[in-house]
Amino acid sequence: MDRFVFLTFDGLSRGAVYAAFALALVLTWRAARVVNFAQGAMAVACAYAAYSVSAATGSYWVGLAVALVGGLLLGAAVERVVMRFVDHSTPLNGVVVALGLVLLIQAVLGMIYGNEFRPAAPPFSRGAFQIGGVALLSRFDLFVFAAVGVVLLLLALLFTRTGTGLRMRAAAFAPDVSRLLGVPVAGMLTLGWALAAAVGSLAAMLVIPTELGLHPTAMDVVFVSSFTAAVVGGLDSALGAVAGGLLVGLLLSYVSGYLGATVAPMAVLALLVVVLLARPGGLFARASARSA
Amino acid sequence: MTGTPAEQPAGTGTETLDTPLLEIRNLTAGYGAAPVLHEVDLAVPAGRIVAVLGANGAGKTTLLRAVSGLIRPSRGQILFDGRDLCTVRVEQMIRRGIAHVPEGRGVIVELTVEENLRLGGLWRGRRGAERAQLDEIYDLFEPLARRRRSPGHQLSGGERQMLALGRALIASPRLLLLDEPSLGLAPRVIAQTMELLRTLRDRSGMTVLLVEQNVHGALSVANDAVVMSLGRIAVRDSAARLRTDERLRHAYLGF
Amino acid sequence: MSMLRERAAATPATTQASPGRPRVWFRLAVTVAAALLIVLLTYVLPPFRTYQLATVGAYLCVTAGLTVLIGRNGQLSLGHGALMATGAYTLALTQNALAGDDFAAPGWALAVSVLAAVAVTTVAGAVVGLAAARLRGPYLAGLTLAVAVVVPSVTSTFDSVFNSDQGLPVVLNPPPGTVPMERWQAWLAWAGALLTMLLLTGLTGSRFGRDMAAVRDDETAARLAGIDVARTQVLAFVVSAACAGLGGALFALLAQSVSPGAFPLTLSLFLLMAVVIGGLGSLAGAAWGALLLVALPALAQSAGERAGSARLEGNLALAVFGVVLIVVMLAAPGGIQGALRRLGHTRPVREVARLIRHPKGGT
Amino acid sequence: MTEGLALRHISVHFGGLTALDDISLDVPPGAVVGVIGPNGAGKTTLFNVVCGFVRPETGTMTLDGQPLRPRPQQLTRLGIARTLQGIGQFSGLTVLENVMAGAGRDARTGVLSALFSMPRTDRDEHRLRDAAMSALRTCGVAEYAAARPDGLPYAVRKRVGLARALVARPRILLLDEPAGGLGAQEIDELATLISGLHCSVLVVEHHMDLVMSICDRILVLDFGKQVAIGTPTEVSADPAVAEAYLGADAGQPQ
Repeated sequence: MDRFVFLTFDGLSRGAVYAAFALALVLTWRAARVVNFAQGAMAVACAYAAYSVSAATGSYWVGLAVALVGGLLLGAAVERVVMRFVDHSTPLNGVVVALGLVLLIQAVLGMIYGNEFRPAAPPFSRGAFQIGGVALLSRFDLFVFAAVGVVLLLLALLFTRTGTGLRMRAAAFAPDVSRLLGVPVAGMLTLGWALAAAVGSLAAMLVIPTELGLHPTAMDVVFVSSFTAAVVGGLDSALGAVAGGLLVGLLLSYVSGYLGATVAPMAVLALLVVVLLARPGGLFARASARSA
Repeated sequence: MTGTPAEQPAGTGTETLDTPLLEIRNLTAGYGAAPVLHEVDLAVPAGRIVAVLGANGAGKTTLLRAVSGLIRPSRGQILFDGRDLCTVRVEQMIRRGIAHVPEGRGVIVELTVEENLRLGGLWRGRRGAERAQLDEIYDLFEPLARRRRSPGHQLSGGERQMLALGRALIASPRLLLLDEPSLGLAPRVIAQTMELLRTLRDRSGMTVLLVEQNVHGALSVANDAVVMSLGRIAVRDSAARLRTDERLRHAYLGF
Repeated sequence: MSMLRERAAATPATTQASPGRPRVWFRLAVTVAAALLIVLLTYVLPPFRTYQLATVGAYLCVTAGLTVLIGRNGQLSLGHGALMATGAYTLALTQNALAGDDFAAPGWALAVSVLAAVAVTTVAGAVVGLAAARLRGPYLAGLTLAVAVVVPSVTSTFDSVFNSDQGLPVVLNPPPGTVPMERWQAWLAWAGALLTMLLLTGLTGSRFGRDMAAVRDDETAARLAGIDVARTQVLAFVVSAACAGLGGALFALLAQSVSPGAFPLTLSLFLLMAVVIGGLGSLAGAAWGALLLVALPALAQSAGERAGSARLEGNLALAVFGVVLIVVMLAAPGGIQGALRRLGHTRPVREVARLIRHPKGGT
Repeated sequence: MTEGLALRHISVHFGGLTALDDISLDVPPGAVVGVIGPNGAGKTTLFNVVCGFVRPETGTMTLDGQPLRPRPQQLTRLGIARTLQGIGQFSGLTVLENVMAGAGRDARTGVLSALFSMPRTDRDEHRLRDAAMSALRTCGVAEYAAARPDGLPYAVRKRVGLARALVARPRILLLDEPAGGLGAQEIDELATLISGLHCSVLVVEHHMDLVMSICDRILVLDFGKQVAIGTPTEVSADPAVAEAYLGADAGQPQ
């Protein structure tokens, strides 16, 4: 029972990170109808920059800020320089270009930092509080929950309370109509990519200290889990991404805890297969709301 | 085959005094290599409603899309207030005073009624349309006021029509481009819509380019009308005269 | 305006207007010529180059199948590395089972285990393909991606069979005589590659190839033309899986071992890159892609060595792959083969794409 | 037993919208039947019902007296072929291959035969090619056989679509706005072409001249309801038709 409680909290903490990363995928998908397969690599690049700055300044928080700002800039740059020029008449093209970015970014990181794991220290202790002899949560877990919660709140406010959020949603749903109403659709697209990449960077900053450390491919497996989370939730649904993230986090935690860590990727695959075969558009996919 | 070329310029009923608000000269436009519009000339004087009639595929929608910049003409000129529109980006049109209610109304069904309306005024300021403007629209279209929090996909066809019109009106445009507002609406609602257009023209001097399939609805409110056929303007005349014109019936029904 | 008046005068067009597929004997002749060339090369090239040549052949099996799947049928797979692993492990297990204790497998064991590898991978491909036929775009990409990363997990979980990260040995004995190992490997690999090419040209030149392209271009129109969309998609997946299984088996024979480390996610990405750069949907493009897969890393490695940087060495190839992939996708979607074919008459691709998106011309 | 295609009491709703309301229609062998009506009248929905893209909530369909529950990819096997309103062509294939793609049911050999390039597959290909060429010739676009459809004039592409439907040798041909985007003369030529076909035709079209000149019977829809049905003369004399097209307060023009 103790073990189950521990695994549950551990799963929720991982799941929160997957949720954030899945949310970033959903943001890009909703803005641009592209699944950004390069999001993991982009996030790792920002994390490297963050830890370099942290090492130089001695402050984790300056590094975290660098990761977030770097994410914004990198996301905007990727959209402006590359993605904008992709012919999106078939979804294949965007995926292929994103995979090219993965190769490029990982290679550049390897050239600069080397292909070995570098330690990445968490800002808070990862030792769990004990309550009644049961290990529940570490300070770092609390930090993860807080950070993801703040991001969710800020995004919710942005999209429901501000004019910019309204413009972004309108541009994503109906680009031509939005242009007729004066919305700078291209700019909203860039903004969407920038925000998504920043959220992705944050997720990387939250997950990398709990793994082996910094490595150019450190986010590959996280990407697969988060992508699964986003798909399980239905790529269009932000709430679905959060629910999917927590679900995948719990699943991985239980499977690793009871069956062994090596089984985990198979569990993710199984979940993906079951969900996609039952509902090819994801669990939270809304029946097509558009009608003439 | 259909109709005869007009012997006289548009607006033969009541003479135009100065330069028209919208002037289209020798416009050829289309998608890809194949033009849909061929050498179209059209003048829309300020403060008037001009109906664009014609069977499906005649090029009516393409004409509106060319005016608002959604497609670029391969030849010809579009002048608004004497200034060239062809170099203006679509996003800028609403700032110039041109509002386009597209085919199928363009209600963003994922957004609520109020969000759609706010979007209509968003180009002016940070949060979109002001409270007072929204209330004005809700006064005009009472059913919308009751549904301000409903997402667009829950609205009926008539409500969507109101929302699309209201969203365009929030921008207080000088030129309103309307694409088949009567499509799928009951006759009573069509009549109300036409009545509203008449009021807008008479009270605030709004100019309307009205694409319609519902000929008699459109002619009941328009000053002038053109009938398009196969991408050209086949007939142009005053609305009053066209109402009883044999050529009109032929353009639609072929007999 | 009317083109139809011309029609009255136009003579009935000749059937030679259609490209169709080259006749069988022609393709056989090309295959034999290619085989002779390969044999000749194996006698001329030094052992290391011969080994590289063998690697090109093994890659060609996979890229040929993959380009049919992606380019012809429009289904994206990031999981072909896993399918290769399936073929490789099946080969190793079958051969080790047939070999007995002294690792002296009988001569026919090789043929049996290669066939087993292809058969097992074909079945695996059918399973994935049945699921894939229900999925589109990013959902399909995601599913196959999850397949690609599951390999190490499977080998570790069932380590009594697959022996975890260490993997399994694969014994390959050249026929007695004077044939050195590399030459024998090159022969085997190219026998597989040429057979694959021969069969695939037959398939893509038939109505099945046409059906695949039709499904890719417009599913609704394809259904109305009487084409069974799902069956066509599963067929494409099965065929390309069989090719990947053969390629994987040949890889095991070249490396004389199998381990999960040989089939990382990047392998699947490389394969994708190879078919994109070679030219999607074209079997000749698949050959260019296979060549690139061997040549680019080698070039990048020697460049890295010259620069004297260990960090550069492995990563330069990746970076070049990535940049080339992006540039090809943006600038020359036809890839190498498309560029070769287009020499002379250019097509405004973007214009065409816009037309496809707005098929309905009028109001 | 009713010969040809028969629809009885077909109704379809989308959400609260009535797309088709109790529609019955016969397409006897050899007849050309037109379906007309203003935008949103339900014409395309009617086609989608016949093709199996939309399942009607009520009503039955029969083909030569046999119950018809179509699935799109089996239509050609039932002897029904349809052209698409847009272009719906396979841009990666040549014009000839586009048409050959519609002739699949003439093929007699399977995958293995194709893989091993058996002579039987070659004979199949020849048969399909000949059928496709003859369909292209019927439609007057044989000289474009080797071209890709993308660069061709719209009128040619429409005809290639028609050839792809014809190559399946349908007994019933559904034409979805065949005149859309065509010029006056091209429409005249299309009328001649359609009149010369040896099959029943069900045609949805906006262009009245074409409909009036080729159809034996015409069904007029508005808001999913049958407004009128009859010969072109009967339909054109029906005041309800003018009202559907010209608006509610349409008086009879003198």
